[in-house]
Amino acid sequence: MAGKKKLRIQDLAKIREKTKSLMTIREGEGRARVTVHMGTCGIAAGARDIMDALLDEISKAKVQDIIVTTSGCAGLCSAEPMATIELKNQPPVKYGDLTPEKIKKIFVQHILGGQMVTELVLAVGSETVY
Amino acid sequence: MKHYRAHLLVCAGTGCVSCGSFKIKEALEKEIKKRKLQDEVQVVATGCNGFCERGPIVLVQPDGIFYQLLTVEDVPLLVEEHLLKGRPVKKLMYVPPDEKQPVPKMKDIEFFKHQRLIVLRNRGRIDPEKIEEYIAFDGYEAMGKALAEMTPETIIAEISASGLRGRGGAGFPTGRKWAACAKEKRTPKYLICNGDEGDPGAFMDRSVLEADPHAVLEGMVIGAKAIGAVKGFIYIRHEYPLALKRVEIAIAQARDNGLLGEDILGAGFNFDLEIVEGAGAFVSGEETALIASVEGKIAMPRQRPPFPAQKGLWGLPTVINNVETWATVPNIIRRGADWFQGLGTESSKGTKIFSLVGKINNTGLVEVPMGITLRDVVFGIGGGIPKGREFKAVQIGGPSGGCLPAKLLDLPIDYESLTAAGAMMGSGGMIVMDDKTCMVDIAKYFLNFLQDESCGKCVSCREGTQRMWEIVRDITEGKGKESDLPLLEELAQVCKDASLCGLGQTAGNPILSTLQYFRHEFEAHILDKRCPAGVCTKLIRYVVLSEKCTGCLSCKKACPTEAITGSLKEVHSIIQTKCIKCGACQEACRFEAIESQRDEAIQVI
Amino acid sequence: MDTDKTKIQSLIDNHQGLKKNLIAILLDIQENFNYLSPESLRVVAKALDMPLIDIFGVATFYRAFSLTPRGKHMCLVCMGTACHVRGGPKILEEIERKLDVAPGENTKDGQFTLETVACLGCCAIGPVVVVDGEYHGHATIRKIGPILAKYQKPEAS
Amino acid sequence: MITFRMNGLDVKAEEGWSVLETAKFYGLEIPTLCFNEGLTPHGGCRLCLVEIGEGLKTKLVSSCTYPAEEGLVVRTDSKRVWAARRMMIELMLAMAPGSKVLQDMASRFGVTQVRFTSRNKECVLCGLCVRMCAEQMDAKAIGFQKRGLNRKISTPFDMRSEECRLCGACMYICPVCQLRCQGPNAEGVLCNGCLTMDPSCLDHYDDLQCWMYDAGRCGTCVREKT
Repeated sequence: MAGKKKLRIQDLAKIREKTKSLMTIREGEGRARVTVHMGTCGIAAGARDIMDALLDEISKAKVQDIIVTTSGCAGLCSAEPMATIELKNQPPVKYGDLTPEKIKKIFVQHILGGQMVTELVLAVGSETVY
Repeated sequence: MKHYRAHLLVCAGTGCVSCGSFKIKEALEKEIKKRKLQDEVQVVATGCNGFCERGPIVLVQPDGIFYQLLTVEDVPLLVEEHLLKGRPVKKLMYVPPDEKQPVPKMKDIEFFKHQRLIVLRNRGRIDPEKIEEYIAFDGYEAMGKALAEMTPETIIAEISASGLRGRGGAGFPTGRKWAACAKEKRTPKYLICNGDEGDPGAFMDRSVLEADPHAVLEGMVIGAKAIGAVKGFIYIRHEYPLALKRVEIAIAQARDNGLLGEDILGAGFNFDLEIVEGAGAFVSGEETALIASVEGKIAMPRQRPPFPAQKGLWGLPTVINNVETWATVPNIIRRGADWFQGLGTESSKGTKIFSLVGKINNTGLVEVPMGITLRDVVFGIGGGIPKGREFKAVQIGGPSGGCLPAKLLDLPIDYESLTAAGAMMGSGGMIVMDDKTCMVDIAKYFLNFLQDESCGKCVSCREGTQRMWEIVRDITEGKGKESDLPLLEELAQVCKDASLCGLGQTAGNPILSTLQYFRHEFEAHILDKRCPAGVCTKLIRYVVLSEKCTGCLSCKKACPTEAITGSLKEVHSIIQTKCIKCGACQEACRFEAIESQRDEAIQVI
Repeated sequence: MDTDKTKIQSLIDNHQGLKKNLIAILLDIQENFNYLSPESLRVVAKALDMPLIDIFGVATFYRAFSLTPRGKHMCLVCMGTACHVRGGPKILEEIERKLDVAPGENTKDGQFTLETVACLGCCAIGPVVVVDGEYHGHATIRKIGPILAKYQKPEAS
Repeated sequence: MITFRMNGLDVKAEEGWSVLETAKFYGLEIPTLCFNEGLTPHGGCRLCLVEIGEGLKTKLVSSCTYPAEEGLVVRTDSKRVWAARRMMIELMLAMAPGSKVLQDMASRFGVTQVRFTSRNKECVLCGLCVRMCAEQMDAKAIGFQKRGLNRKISTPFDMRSEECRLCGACMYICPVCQLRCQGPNAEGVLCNGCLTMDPSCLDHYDDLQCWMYDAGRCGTCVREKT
């Protein structure tokens, strides 16, 4: 660490900007919450790939106040892999039969853009995570 | 820094570390790697969470799920179920006493619900060994503001306006202390952070230093600018190795980043810090004694005036504040005096940290607004007394404080109310006692502590505490006389009046308050020769309750002196002449069949 | 011994040989040698150019220092208020009985030193016994035997 | 010049004077034990206590270490001061009943009982010898050790000190060694052979009313010895 560049006052704000979004997760808050269903059925149907694709997109887009969690089997094994998107102050939206491509589209259009990808939606506002 | 979908916040305060939280962290990391989740899940060691009773603790964010009393064996299950399959593990969650359903989320647990975190705002949230994480949560913002936009006068005005009072015990207005030192012409000036937390049963400072060391550093830089100090010392007792280590790391990181040393943040201000390790003496907590200790001498208090603000370290102007006070400062500068003013009561502003310990369900560290009642703390946050026993007293303020009885449970917690009731805010130790605690024994305990910790300079304190201890010891051994109580009161009063420093001046409090509220217990010991709580060994006798005894032999096996007779499935009995009253039988009995009999007088030969 | 003297001198040098660092120097000597020998105090006095009696005063004032060698295992019993109300004194008595030693003393075989401490700040797990830095929380009279036995074991060769 | 009030009188003190020095200058007697003019004040024996402040917020301080301050209000012989002083004498007598200085002091302040078991340590830890050795003899052979109950004055390791020149100054200044009271017999620690003063005025007033300060030798206010 020795010989490191000394910080200036304006640098503090920059560090804060950069790290704060990474840390919001510690407070359980964020603009969107994505739940990837990871029951045995979900994993078998490829939920891991969905998760990887999603995390990949998130870091590429450099928007980091998005919370990604997992849940157990949602009871609709035939539609796995599934994911639920909850935007702040909006009812949860459930997507089914996902592929990495589909989740990318959902990410761009729904999570970032705020527009539901209607053709992929399974249900709206039905259930919560717990 | 990387984006992780889940953060596992492992509590690494001393309480949890003592219960093996580092082993839990290791196991978690290993298991996560095994499950190939290392790129998705981050394991973070944080400072003390506060809920020490339930350690080791892991908080899973963003879900907010609170896992407690973990063992290494629980880890694979936790990782597989929660992190892989997304199913929170019920059996590792907190279940409130007298209830069956677990409370999964931290924010719903009674212990956390009623707290107001200001000084402890980063506890259990950041890794105290990473400066970036402190900065992420607005860290060093107040310092930047103070250095770039404020003058020493405006800083002092802000602190004065906030109404902040010293959190070390006496409650002296911080702004006034700073102003007095700023006024002094002589240089160099010094700052000291008093982290010699000697009160037994209190660990607020330790926790702040461990959980958020940068907050203390930031507060001190702001203070340095206010009074024009060039150098500061953080005094930490050597019994706190973890706190020492964390502060050392914090100072090094701050220096590396230009937040300490020369030309801080490019604002042209110089200030540096040094750690001083205490060597174990309660009296070092007194400010003049602490100064002597920093100078490498015997921690012996001296007469004030002159006050340290005028003549402190090496005879130069010095400001000494407690850890909690320093950690409060950045919050005030960042959020403004008005905001701080809005918290607490008329004369006591802000929040205070208490360590809630003893006979209480939720042992731990709590931060609450001033003015909250004792009842809210003990029963609301603390969850009441274990095993449904009766509340007897709460001891506040450490050896300088007093014991308050049940009838004062609705007393608001602020500096004046506590002092009026015969206790003291002190540094914030709160020890809860139930009906199995003997108040005479507690008085003896504190006097023993004080007579050992007295530096020995003043006759009143050295001899006074010793004589009081001797008298109370005799009372607990059944050798008390009626004339003892007025003599104790006289001694306590003189010790308070005549001693030089805070230690002696408050040494009478524990005895005066117990005499005031629990005189009947002293009288029972003196007149009836019995200990109503069943604690004082010389005044009790262990007996087997025949209706409860199942004849299981456990007590017989536990007895070191073969004082218990009886065979299997036969009611046991204790041969009193052989009994050494060690209490092993009572501990061994699963049926509560052994009582320390206390209703009948014991003849002392 | 000369090697000891060199070591002590290097500890003093670590603290720039400053008088104000006396306590820190003594803490380091205590940690390295397990006690403060008369010889070490004389070396410190000479190096810091201080009267021996002043150093002696500091060395006997603070609890962290011991002027006699300590035993192989350090057994610390917390006497904090929280531990006290939860039965700490009974734990201490049991250890005194088991080891036949009073607080502040070494056992006859030199295996253990028994010390009490005012508070370790981990009140939630009281009563607490610490042996060689290892914490044993929620101590009971019956747990004492097994805890001590763990350290009493003859050295495995 | 600093002006303050002492026992109702306006007094003037030089910068740097203590309250005790000012009192001495004005001929007001304040008892001392650990104080000696040639040595730095210690403030340990707590006999020279005086009450400072006004109204409800008064406190006791040792006058030997308390600096004369502008506007200070001092009472040297209030009821509270006397109560504390008497207790100090009682506590110290239980430590060193052989000291004539202390026995005389007990008689003077009407201490008629010692309610504590005698420790008879032959030392009240006033530290006069320590300061004498260090400040006047420049030897630093003896000093305070340990704390609390175990506090004592000795040489390092309790052995003959290389610094000690056997000058005897420590014994000369010791309030226990210098004169032995012949009074106390085996039964008790208190002599009271010279009991002279038990001022009856303190029962009625908050401050001692006597200006003689001479152990009540005038006899007017002294009660019958009980």
